[in-house]
Amino acid sequence: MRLPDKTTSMEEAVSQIESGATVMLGGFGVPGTPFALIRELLRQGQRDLTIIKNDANETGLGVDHLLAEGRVKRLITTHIGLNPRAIQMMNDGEIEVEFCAQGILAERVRAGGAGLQAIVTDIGLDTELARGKATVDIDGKPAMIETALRADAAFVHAAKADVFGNLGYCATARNFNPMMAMAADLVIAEAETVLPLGGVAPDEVHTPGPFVDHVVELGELSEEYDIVRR
Amino acid sequence: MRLPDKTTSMEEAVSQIESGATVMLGGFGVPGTPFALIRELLRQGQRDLTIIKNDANETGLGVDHLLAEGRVKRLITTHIGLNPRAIQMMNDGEIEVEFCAQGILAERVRAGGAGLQAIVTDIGLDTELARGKATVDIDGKPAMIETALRADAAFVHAAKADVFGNLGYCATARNFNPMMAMAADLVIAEAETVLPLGGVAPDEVHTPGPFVDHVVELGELSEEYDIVRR
Amino acid sequence: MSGAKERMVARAAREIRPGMVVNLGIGLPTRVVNHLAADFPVCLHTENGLSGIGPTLPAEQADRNLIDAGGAYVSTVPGSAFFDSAASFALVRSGRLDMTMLGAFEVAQNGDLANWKIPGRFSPGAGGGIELAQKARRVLVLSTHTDRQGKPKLVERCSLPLTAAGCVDRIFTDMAVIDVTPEGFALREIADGLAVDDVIKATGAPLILPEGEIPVF
Amino acid sequence: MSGAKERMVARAAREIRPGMVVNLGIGLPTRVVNHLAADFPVCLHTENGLSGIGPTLPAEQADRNLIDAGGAYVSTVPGSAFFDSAASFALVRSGRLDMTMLGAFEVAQNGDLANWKIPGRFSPGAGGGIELAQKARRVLVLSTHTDRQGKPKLVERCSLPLTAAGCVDRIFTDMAVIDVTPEGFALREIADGLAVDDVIKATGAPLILPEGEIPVF
Repeated sequence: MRLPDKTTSMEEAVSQIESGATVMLGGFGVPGTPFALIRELLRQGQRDLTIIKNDANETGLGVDHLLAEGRVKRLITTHIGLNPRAIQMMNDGEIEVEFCAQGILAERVRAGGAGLQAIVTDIGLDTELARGKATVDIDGKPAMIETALRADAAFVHAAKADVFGNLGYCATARNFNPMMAMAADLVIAEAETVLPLGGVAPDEVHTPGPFVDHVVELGELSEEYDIVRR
Repeated sequence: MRLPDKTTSMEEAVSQIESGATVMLGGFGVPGTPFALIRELLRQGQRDLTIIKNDANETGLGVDHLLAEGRVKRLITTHIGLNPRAIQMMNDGEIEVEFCAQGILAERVRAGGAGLQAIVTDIGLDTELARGKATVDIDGKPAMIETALRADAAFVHAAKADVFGNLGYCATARNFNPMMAMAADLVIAEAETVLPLGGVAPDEVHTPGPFVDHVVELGELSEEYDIVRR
Repeated sequence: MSGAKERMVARAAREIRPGMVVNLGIGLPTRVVNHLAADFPVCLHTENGLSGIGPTLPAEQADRNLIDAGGAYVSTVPGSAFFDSAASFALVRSGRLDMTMLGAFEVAQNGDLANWKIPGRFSPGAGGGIELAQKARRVLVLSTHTDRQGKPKLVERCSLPLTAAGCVDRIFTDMAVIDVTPEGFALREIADGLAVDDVIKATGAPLILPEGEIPVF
Repeated sequence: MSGAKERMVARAAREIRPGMVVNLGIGLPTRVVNHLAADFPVCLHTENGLSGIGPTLPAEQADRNLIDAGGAYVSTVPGSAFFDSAASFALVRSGRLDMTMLGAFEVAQNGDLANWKIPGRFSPGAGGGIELAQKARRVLVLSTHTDRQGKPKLVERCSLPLTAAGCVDRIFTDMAVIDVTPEGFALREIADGLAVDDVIKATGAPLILPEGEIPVF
């Protein structure tokens, strides 16, 4: 037996996504955001997307391009404070925004990736995020049912990958990527370096290959990946 | 700022556990079972324990010693087929046994470690494991509420640790250890090698130090850790 | 192992398609690996936390930290990954396991599987079996056609506690290859040297026969 | 930063006990780190996935992959660990975060905190704030005593949407150190140069005064 090779061109991998799809995007701010895959989605023209991402990036970066081109119908997120366009579009009703507590977004995505139907949590019980959510009693205390999130596709950014799709992330660029890499029907990983089988040590794999459908090697990184100078 | 040193003697760490406590034990078969910590618990004499562990080890190994000495009141587990004493004691009513599906045990422990109240799953709906469990409807389909598990103490076995408690596991000795290292009020890690701060690379940490209370260095490994010759 | 059993295992191995992620249960299913070519592109998964299982090793070459879920000392291949039990079953439950091959005490004609408990006699717990049976995309059973007393294992309704309902897709026995269809058990192939009547007699539920010649394995 | 604000931050830093795991929120709380000695045993946590935050770096020394939750380019210390967002909040919710210091729009005398939304004006989402406020073992607020219009931030009841109910333990402002007690706000310390009446006037809820002399910071 040998492990299959999943390297694919960016164009081919992204072309499997249709308009109306739900797409998860890794990243917390710049680190871990799959900018190249987002650019390809922009180029191919898919519309009416539901985007699941921690944040909406900043002006001129990542998700902001999709927003500017009117490709996003709905955004499930935790904080969009660094993107004035996202806030404006939300206030003007041009996009629908669902806010989650940050760790609960991580857990809902993970639950989707773990084949669970939901998690039960007391986070946000005292807040308006609790509105409309079913509650159950656990050990005599109320808690909310937060349903699992899955997507048609997930874009993740890895520092390194082997051709089978074992992924390694770097520093705080890990963030939401490992959970999203579990939680979509089509998982596309862009990697700064693609190594042969055996290139990622088995004990150091962050996302095991069986979760990943396509591995895309990045060439030179665009300036979107750079340090943000404020 | 520097990170605190959590190295402790085995005796002192284990002495914080009282009779009647719930104790999680890592391991799947031999790999990852904290045999030395179990021996120390045996030596110190705590009784009426509730043990949470994937399995009951085999005759003469690990949990079997606690069973033989009558220290176990209750066992939450997935499969005890390799330990005839455990099966006998269960059938004779000498210990109470609660069976979980294996991945659901992992998720219940993880939920405890993640500060969630429960998970919702359809696993086992058609089986007798569903008996007595509350169900909810998620998207029109029934699913079970499986409550989170936490313990008074967790014993985990790591291949390496730094003095702050960052842990690295080896191969399939990882198994239940990472989740249990999150899910107890007192987490004691035995490590084959204890390194100074910086000895475990930040991207290669399997269990982050903030989850761990005590790090105990193992000397020469007892033969319980060896290859099982059948 | 008898010739028919060995041929059953070899036949089951041919169900594995290139690129699949496959979990082979303890017992007969584990032997399927012996019938896969060295360069066949497949990822074998074991639920205790490894994707990319390599050959089983004798004790003197074994790594004390590296076993499969059945306790065999296995090895890695280039591209293997280790992970914890939560991630391992996340993979199973979320649809990333293309196929599992499991043993059985009973399989019912509606696909119900019983393979973990015989009340009063064998109750060690289900381990990972429920999740494998309930969530693998394709569930194959490898089993002798009858138990040691000669009683059929393929039945109208399971009498033993279920592992999962309606989960079995195809059954490989020492006598036949049988599909679970909406109409019940359907005979697909027959072991060399047997007559259809032999299979019918050893099966505890109606058997839908194919039109034309029955392939032999 | 004014002298009183700087003293407030320095005073808050003294709340951190050796061995703690601490999350410092965006804004004023982040500055607390400047008042910790180089050998002080503490673990700073940032919710985007790092335990053991080291000094903030200028752009030319920064690592593009290494930021804190506020977007500052930080560094590691010996013993740092990186983890994903699920593990990061697992740590927060399961009681492993000994302390958090947060900013506030309003704090009520029962400990309710509002710091994430001003309806119609500021609604970027709560980020990780709800979990930090609801689950850190000790929640400290660092804030100016009044807002830019001079309106008290310490109030009888929050008028803004809550971040978490009854979560605040202690408040550090440029005027005072105030505890949230079952009986309401209790004045513990006062900024150098202020009279108790100044604090009472700037506080939107009754203030329990200590017996005897009030410590000055």
